[in-house]
Order: sequence, then structure tokens, then C-alpha cells
Amino acid sequence: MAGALVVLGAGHYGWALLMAEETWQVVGLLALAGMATIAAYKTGFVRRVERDWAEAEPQLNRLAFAVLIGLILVLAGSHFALLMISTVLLYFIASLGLNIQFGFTGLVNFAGAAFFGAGAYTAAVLGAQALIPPLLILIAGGIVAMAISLPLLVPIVRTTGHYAAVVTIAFGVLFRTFLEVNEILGGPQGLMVESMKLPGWDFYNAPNLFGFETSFYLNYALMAAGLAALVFALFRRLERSWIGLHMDAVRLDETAAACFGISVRKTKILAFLLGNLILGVSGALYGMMISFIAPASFTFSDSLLLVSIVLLGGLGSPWGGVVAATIVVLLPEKLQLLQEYRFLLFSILVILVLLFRPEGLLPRHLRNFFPNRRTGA
Amino acid sequence: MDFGLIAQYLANGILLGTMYALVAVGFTLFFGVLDVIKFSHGDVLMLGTFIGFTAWLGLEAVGVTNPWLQLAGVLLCSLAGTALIGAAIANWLILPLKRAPQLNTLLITLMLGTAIREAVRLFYPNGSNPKAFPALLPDASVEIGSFALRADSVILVVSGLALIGALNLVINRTRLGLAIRAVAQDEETARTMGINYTLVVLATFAIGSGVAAFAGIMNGLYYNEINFGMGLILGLIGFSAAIVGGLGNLYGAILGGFLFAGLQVVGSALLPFASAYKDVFAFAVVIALMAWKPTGLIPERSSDRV
Amino acid sequence: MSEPLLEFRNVVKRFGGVTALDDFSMTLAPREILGLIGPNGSGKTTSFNVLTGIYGPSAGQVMFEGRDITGADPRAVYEAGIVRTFQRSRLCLSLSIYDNIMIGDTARLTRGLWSNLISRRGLEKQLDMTRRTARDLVATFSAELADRMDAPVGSLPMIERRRIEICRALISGPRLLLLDEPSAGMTHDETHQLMDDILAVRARGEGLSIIIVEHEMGVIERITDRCIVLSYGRKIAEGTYAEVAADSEVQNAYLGAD
Amino acid sequence: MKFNTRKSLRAVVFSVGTSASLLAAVAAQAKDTVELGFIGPLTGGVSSMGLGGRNSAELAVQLRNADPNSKYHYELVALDDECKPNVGVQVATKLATDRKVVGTIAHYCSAVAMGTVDVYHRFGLPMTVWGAVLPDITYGNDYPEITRVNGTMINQNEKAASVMTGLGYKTFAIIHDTTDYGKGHNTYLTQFLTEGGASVVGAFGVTADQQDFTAELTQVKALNPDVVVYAGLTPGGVRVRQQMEKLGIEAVFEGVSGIKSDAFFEGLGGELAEGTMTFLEGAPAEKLPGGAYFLKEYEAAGFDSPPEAYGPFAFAAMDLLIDAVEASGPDRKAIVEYMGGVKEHASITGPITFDDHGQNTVALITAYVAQDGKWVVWEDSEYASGARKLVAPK
Repeated sequence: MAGALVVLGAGHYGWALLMAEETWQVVGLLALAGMATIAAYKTGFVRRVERDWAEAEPQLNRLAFAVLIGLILVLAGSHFALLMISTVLLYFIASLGLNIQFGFTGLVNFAGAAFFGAGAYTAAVLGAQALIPPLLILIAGGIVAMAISLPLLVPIVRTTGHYAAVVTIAFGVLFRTFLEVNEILGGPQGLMVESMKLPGWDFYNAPNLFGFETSFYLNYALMAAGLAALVFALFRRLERSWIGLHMDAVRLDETAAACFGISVRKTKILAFLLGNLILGVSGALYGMMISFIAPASFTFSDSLLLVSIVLLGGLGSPWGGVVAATIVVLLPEKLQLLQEYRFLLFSILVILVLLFRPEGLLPRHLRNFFPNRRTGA
Repeated sequence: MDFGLIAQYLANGILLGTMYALVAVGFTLFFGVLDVIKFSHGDVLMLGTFIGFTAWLGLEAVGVTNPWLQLAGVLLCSLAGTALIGAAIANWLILPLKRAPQLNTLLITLMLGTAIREAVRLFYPNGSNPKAFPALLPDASVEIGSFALRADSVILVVSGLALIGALNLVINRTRLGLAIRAVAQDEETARTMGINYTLVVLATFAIGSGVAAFAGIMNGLYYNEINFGMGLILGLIGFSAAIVGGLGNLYGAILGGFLFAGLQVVGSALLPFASAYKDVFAFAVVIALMAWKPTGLIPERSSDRV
Repeated sequence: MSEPLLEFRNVVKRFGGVTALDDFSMTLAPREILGLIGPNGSGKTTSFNVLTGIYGPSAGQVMFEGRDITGADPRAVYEAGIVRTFQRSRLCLSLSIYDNIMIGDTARLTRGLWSNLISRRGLEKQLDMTRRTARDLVATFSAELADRMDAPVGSLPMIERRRIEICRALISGPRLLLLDEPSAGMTHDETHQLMDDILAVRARGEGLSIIIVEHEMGVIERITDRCIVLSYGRKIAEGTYAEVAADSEVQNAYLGAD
Repeated sequence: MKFNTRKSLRAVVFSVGTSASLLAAVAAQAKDTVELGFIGPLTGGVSSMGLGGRNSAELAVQLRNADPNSKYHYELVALDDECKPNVGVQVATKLATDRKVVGTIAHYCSAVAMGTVDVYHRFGLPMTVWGAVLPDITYGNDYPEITRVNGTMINQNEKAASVMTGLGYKTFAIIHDTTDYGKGHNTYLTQFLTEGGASVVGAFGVTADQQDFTAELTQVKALNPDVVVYAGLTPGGVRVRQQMEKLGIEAVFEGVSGIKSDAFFEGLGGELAEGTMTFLEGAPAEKLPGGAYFLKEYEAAGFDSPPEAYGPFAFAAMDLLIDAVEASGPDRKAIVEYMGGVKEHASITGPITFDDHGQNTVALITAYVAQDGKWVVWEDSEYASGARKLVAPK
């Protein structure tokens, strides 16, 4: 019950936050969230939610998805709200990719935006050819992101910690500078991206829903929601599999993992490629939705945004990722009211969260291989 | 390529290398004592330079016009102020996070860097525009063919190298240095030896930040221009240099700094009309180096006991 | 004595200028319990690290069940049936007891992407089986612990962690178990209890050999069949505990070291 | 030195100020409120341009609200595009889908404008560019919603090439940043210089935030050109000029519109800046009666950052937008139609006439030279009169 209440409440809260326009409304909503959290801890409500989640996870997941779809449909006519929902969802998907890399396996990746951008650029180039069906372009975006990460495999596998960080930072800078200095991919001016098309349906058109004129972003919001659910399920299955267990072992102690037959190299390679694949796919859809991309959108600071989603949410925690993606994407937007002061405020806010919740907003729980099923022990 | 051109590249490489090394040394010191990367280092450097600039404005205002006196004042204020800021950051943001995952420190300091940068941009008078940093050093120069050797560059390089040398002495020859090395080696043992752990960490951050402020002032004196974004790129390069050289090792940082400067200069010399590719070149070499030497050119002693 | 299970032939390991293992040779018979003793820095743990493939030896040969495993990587060593514990417990503290022990069973668990992510039937079966084995194993050490298999290891006291480390090593049914200072961080009584448990486990299965590195001489005396004493990387004595304890060179080495 | 609190109080002071100066306007609340948008980079590297534009637009709104004859009460909705296309699309969508907003002026960064024009077109929001100079923004589409008051970089470079070659300079070295801005200038300037019979002896791409240009300038020195051009924004321009001096390069320093800012002198000091040439669209603000008025009012409003080079355009664009609302009512379609017919419309930057792509064709380009720490219109300068001399052609 408590779990269902939280899911429904979160849906309403999301709606209110998207609709909030005035400063006092945004501040009020943030204060409300803070107070509700404190109250939930004080009254033991949190524990009840956790218990519900442990007992009925699949049902609650389905409910959450239904609430998300409901939210999207309620806002079907509101372009901007749908754009924001889709952006949150796509950043969330990207953060799951990163989470496989450093939430599970401990591989730091400070070039997330580069792989995200690789997907978007793939969508731009392939979309312009009109030879490949757009649905396949999404996958192609992932594959290209994976392919450009191949040269990094050797240094990534051999280095650890900060040394690995430098490899990815260097790659991120290199990627962006490369896009800027040559004209092949539009140079600094960027490229147009064709919209998503399914057979018989161009996402450029606004769907007609029971006679109501809706926003064309409805297409993207629904598709992003579907993709998010799919990647979420994959992410959960990965976590709850031997591969996920091995990734944890590699993150927590490479030497011990190797002594128990786990191939550290293969595990890292798998995590790096799989993560970049997901980053690329989400980037491709993002590119199609935004319809115009340029190197300036895939900089080091954009990579940092992705990293901060993972850390704010809690390493390896997908639900934390949802909350963090909402904060990281929506908050600067809501802070537009503060104009030039908003980044200062945003960075201070992130520092405070990390100081007081170093494990992230919703820390990851212990592994439960098959939720909803009592494993015979 | 004629001699003048080569000499010019060489002089430029040495100056850049000294500057990068000074920044990288900070990263490596912090990593040594606390195993953390303080990413706001570059922005602290920028803040230090602005403190120095403000000090100069103040000195001008009260009528001190002798450039050497001004320089002394600028350096004093900047180094002391930045050292204090470095220690404060260590005390309130980094030490409390000692038990948290390393990545958190990285992100917090990155965000702190953003906050410092934005604060200077917004609150320093007209901070979003570049400022003219005064040329306080003599501007004489010796012409050797087409190569102009400038007195200020020589002074900057010599004093920068001297500072690195002095730092090396402090680390290797003084009680404080001994304490820093002890803490770097093993915190627990250092504590049981009666070393005031917190004090040593704060001192290290103060020293590292002060050295960075020196690099910032050097930057200002050489380019005669400072701006709120100068720390970002210097920090990134300093960090890369420290890593490529090998963390936790003074010589590694110096080597990395000069290596990076060398790469940039060579990159733009070899790619004469495509010098925009020089960063692509420098960072590609960094990636290759990491693949070849995954723990840096001068690797740290493996602390991973099995 | 039949063919040895394990054999070190003139193994040398150098780190820079330091020779951690110097021309070290030894054999281990099936089902034997061998004690490896010596002062700090005498090369005991290094021999484990060379054996388990963490370091390659600088010279010499390591044979296991008649096969040359010199310089094999840790994974191949594990698959050959050699497992170990670590001096400083190396468990995944944020994971549950189950998870930690199941990490030890890698060899039997499916690794394919398909069976892990898509069709999870096999995974489910393996999970049930491995969990049952893990639980049974833990139950032989402590029935109480076996009831809390979902607790994170970080929440447990040292002795329980040590037990779980040993369970992680044993779950794959190895041929050779390497124990690196199992008594570290534990009381005298706890150590004895632990040794009893190990012997009990060994009595159940067939053909488990053990090499134990230990400072606690009581443990060595009680459970080992034979001892090897190392000093500065060299073997200085070999025999039963009583024999080596009486050896004058051994006494010098210890006294000299202290 | 100003204090921080002052700045944060600014917004409050303004609103209080405007309403106080306008006791009549209290009654004017009877007027309907009309919301107008502004988009520009308010954070990050080029934020000084964005803030100057924002302040100028705000000034246009304030001045009109103070006018008792205006039909509506105007409110400015200012949004930050961070100079990133994806953020630009986001904020453009926000504005364009907000029914209360009837028109906007937007964008300093060309890549952002390129990404957002589709959004404005799709939602039918009239948008007037106030700073971005890439020709394709207006010429790359047929959207009636998109107009631009400032000239494109084509006009600017055509004038630059003719002025410089007219002064007898033959060899040019171009250092440009690798943003669309710098690269575009490089392309067009090279084209017009070559057509004018001069030659570009070297072109060097640099990153926008590059600190050290010694490597590039060392090669420039070897090439020994008459003129060193920097195509980029003020910070880079300051550094290049500074480091030219360090290396002892004797050549005329020429910039593009991006360095025509007060910050150029603040960053460089008057002496080194002396004799720098640059070009900017529009008539010099201080020469037109409206321009002088703008500068006076800007000063009076007490903004804490200068209007910068494109502030007058932001003001002119906003003023034009308000004129459109006054003339045809707060209706997007009507405003688009009005904009389509703008001819010889008086503005502080000179008359505005839109061609069929919405581009202001009265592309008056003014040449400036740095003289005694100020930008002086070339024709009025002591350099043009011969009292001072630029570095002579070789």
C-alpha cells in the first residue's frame, strides 16, 4: 500500500513540478519534497515503502509505468512539459548506461556526452540518407557509440580509478574538438536531424487523440517511456544475474574477483561496451527529438551532468537515477527564473546533497535475484 | 625550420611546462595525502589570481607604484589567500568526505569549481569580461636572430622552477615534509607516530593551493590578461599532466607538465595549418600513454597489498 | 608418497632489487595440510601470489596435478581447483552473504548474455542450487549465520567474515585451499573454532589439501601435517612442527627478526 | 567597487523604480499585459554578450512601459540558452508554446539559432535575431517568423576586406576560433580578400578558450603578414593581441564584430589596443540621435554590465517587436505579417528593411579603430585623417 502511495504521489508531484511556473510555486514544491522526505523517515513510512517494494516489486514497477504513461497522456497537449519529460527519460536511460559502467563495474566514464553525442550524430547522418528505417537508426546509434569506444578498450581495461578518468576525459575533449575542427560532420555549426518515423507514422506529426489535437512531442515521450521501461528491465536483469554479480565483484575487489575465476578484462569490456551502446541509443533518439545537434551540446560539462545523475541518484540505483535525472534536467530549467544565477545555485545544491547524502538520494539495495519469488534456500 | 622558430617553440614549451607542472604538483600532493582528486584546483587557481589582481588594484589605489613592491604585495596576498582557501576547502568539503566513495569527492570539487567560477563571473565587478593584468616584470628582451628572449619569461621560468625545487626540499628535507610523506604512506601509522593528521592534510592543501596561485599569477604576468574561465582548462591540463606523470609523485607531475606542454607545442609545429588539431593530438597521445603505462610514467608504489 | 598434488621447482620472485622468493622448492601431497611459517616479509604471501597467478615468477616452475601452471592467470589457477583466502579479508562488504559466497562458484555458473539476461530458466535453477550449497556450507560453520544469509557482509564481526571467506573458497569444491593468516584479527579461541570448522569441512569432502600461512603457532601445531619455514625468501627448514620448532636456524631466524 | 548585494537587489530596485517613476502607470494597469521573450547566453563563456543584450532588451521594455501613449503593458521573459543548441531548443519550445508570449528576440550564438528556427516556425512565434551572424539563419529557410536586425557576417567581411585592401594591405594571417562564428568569418573574409586581390598567407584554427597562442603566432611571425586578423570573441582577441606584442610581431591587428566591446580595452589596456581595426553592422550608436539616447538611458538605468557590441541591436529588435505589437495587436500571426512588411523602419542602429528572408538589408557596416582606449568610427579617427598612422604595409 505504502509503495503504491509513493508511486502515485510521485506522479502527482511530477505533474505539479512540470506545471509550476512561478518562483514561489517551485520553491514551495521543493520545500514540500524536503518536508515529506523528513516526515517519511520520522514516521517509519520509509521502512513500509521498502517492505512493500521488496514484496511486490513487479506490480509496483508496472504501476509506476502506468503512472508515467498517465502523466504523459494528461499532458498530451502541452509541448514543453512533454519535451521535458522526454528529456528526463532519455537522460535517465543514458544514466543507466553509465551506471552499468561505474555503478556496477566501477569503470569511471567522463565521456558520457561523447557517446551520447555519437548516437545523435549517427542519427543525423543516417537520417539524412533515408536508406535505413529510423527504428534501426536507434540501434545503429548505439553500435556506432560502441564502435568509437573500441580504441579506448586497451587503456580502459588496463587502468583503474583516476587513471581511467583521464582516459575518458581526454577522449571527451578529443571528440568534441574533432567535431569542431573539421567540416565532415557539420563542424561547429552542427547538423539537422530527421525526425523519428515508424512505418506509416512520422513523429513530426502531432497524433490526434480522441479528437484532441495533441503535441508531436507525445510521440517522443511515449517512445522514450517505452525505451526507458525496456532498458530499465534489462538493467534490472543484468543486476540480478551472474554477470551483474561479477561486475560487483570486479568493482569491489579486482584481485579477489580474479582469484575466483572472474575475467576482470571481459567483465570490464562488456560493461564499457554495453554502457556505451545504451548511451548511443538514447543519444540517437534525443538527437531526433531535438532535431538539431552541434558539438557544443556534447561537452565535458554535459558529461558531468550525466555523471552527477548517477552519483546523486546513488551508484547502481535505477530509481535513484529517475529522481536524479528529474532534478538535474528539470531544476536548472525551473531555475530559469534566476537567469544568470541558476548555475551557481545548482552547483551549490549538488554539493549539499552529496555532503549530506553521500550514498546518493536513493542508495542501491541488496540484490534480489528474482523478486516476487521466494527462492528455496 | 630556422633556429629562431625552434628557439621560440622551445622557450614557449618551457614556460608552459613550468606552469603546467606547478598546477600538476598540487594534484599530486593532494592525492598523496588523501588519495583524492580535488578538481576545483584550477578554479582555486583562478580565484587566487583574482585575489592578486585585486591586491594590485588596492596597491594602485593607495599609491604604491613601484612594480617590485606591487609584485611582492600581489604575490603575498594571492598566495596567502589561496592557501587559506585551499585549507578551508579541505577542512569543510574534503575531509568530511573521507569515507565516501572517491567519485563523490571528485564530483563535489567539480561542482565547487563551477560555483567558484560562476561566483567570480557574477560577483566580481564586471567579472564576465577579461581583465588586464599588469605587467610588473621588466619588459627588456634580447634579440637573437628572429628569436626574442624576453626578460620576463626568463624570470618567470626561473622563479617557477625555483619554487618547484623549494617544494621538493620542503617535502624531502623538513619535518613538515616528513609528516606529509608519512601521512601519504600510511595514515594509521602516521597517526600512531603522533603526527597531527588533520593539520598535515590542511597544510598540504594550503601548500598545493599556494603553488597553484603562483602559477596563476605567472599566467597573469605572462599573458597580461586574466578571466574567470582560465582555471578550467589549466586545471584539466594539470590533472592530465599529474596522471600521465604518475600520481603521488612530485617528479611525475613535473614530467607530465613538461610532456603536455611539449605535446601541444609539437602538435602545433607539426600541424602548421591545422593547429586546431593540436589538442586532438595532445589528448590522443595521452590516451595512448595511458594504454602503455596504465599507472603513469613514474608509477606510484603499489599500495595494493594482497 | 604418490605423485605430488603441487610442486614448486626453484621458484624465484624478485621485486626490483628485492628477492621475495629465492630458489624455493617444495611439494604437497594430496590431502596433506602444510604449514608455511616464517617472520614477516619472509615470502609466505608472495608464494601464494605466485601460485595463484597474481604475480608471475621471475624464474622456476609451478606444477599442479602434473600440469605446468607457471605464470597462469588467476582465472586458470582457479579453474584448476586452487582457491584462497586473503590476509586482509577481501570480501565485498556491501553485498549479502549469499552474493559473496556465490562469487566463489563462478566456474559452475553460466556466463552467456542470453542465459543471463533473456531466458533466465537456467539461471534460476543454478541460483537455487548454488544458494542451497552456500547455505549448507555456512551451516557447517554456524547455524545461526545460515539464517541470515541475506545480511550484508559489512554488518558482520571479523570471525563471521573469515568464515564467509572460507565458504567462498570452498563452494567450488576445490582441490587445494590456501589460507593466508586466517587468525588475523581474531581471538585465540575464535581461531581454534575456525580450525575445527575447516577440519570438519575437509572431513566431509574428498581430497582437499590445505596450505596455511600462520603466525599463531598453536594452530600450526594442531592442524598441520608438515611445516616449511621461510626466511628472507629461502626455505630454511622443513618437517613436522616439532621438528622445525627444534631447529636452531629457525629459532635464530625468529629471534633475529624480532 | 560595487557590492554583491547591490547586484542582487537590482531587479527589485528596477521594478520599484519603474513603478515609482510611473505613478501614472499604476492607473495604466488598466492596460493589458503583453509578454515578450528574450533568449541569449546568460551563463558561461560569452555571457557578457548575453547579459548586455538582455539588459538592452529590458531597457526597451522599460522605456516603452514608461510611455503613457503605449497601448499595452509589456513584460520581458528572459531565458538562458547557454550557447548550446539543445538548451536553445528547450527554451525556445518553452517560449513558443507559451500562449501568453506573442513574440521574441533571440540568440547570440549562431549554432543555437540554427537549431531553434524550426521551433519558432513550427509554433508560429515571431522571432527576431539580435546577435547571431550566420547567413543561413535567415537565408537557409523561408520561414516568415524569422527576421534579423543585425547584418550577417557576409556583409561584415565584404566591408572589412574592401577597407583593408583600400588602405593598401596585401598579406593577411587569420587566426580564428573553431566555433561557427570564427570559422564563418574566416571563410568569408578569405573569400572577399582574395577577390579584392589580397592574399591570406596563413589561417590557424584555435579553440575558443585557448590561452596560449605562442605556437600559432610564432608561425605568423615567420610569415610576416601586413595584417593579423583574429576572428573570434573578445577574450581570445585580447590574448592574441597581447601575445603578438610578446613575440614582437609588427602588423596591424584586425578583429571582427566579436571584439568590439569595452572589455577589449579593459583586458588589454589602451596602449596595446591602439590601432586595432574592427567592423560592426549598423550605424554607430553614438552617431544617430536614437543611439545617443540609448546610451544615455542605458547609463541611467544603472545596469552593472555594459551593453556590448550587440546591445543596440537587442534594443532595436525589441523596440521593433514592441512597435509591431502596438501596430497590429498582441497576435502572433499579425506580428509576423507586420514584420514581413517592415521597410525603412527607424531604429537606433539605422533604418531597418527586411528582405523576403527577413534579413535586414540596410546592412550598414561601420569600421572602427581603437584610439585612446575607445572605439572610434574610422572616418572620424585620427588614423583616417592622417594624424596617426597604422603599421604600414610591407
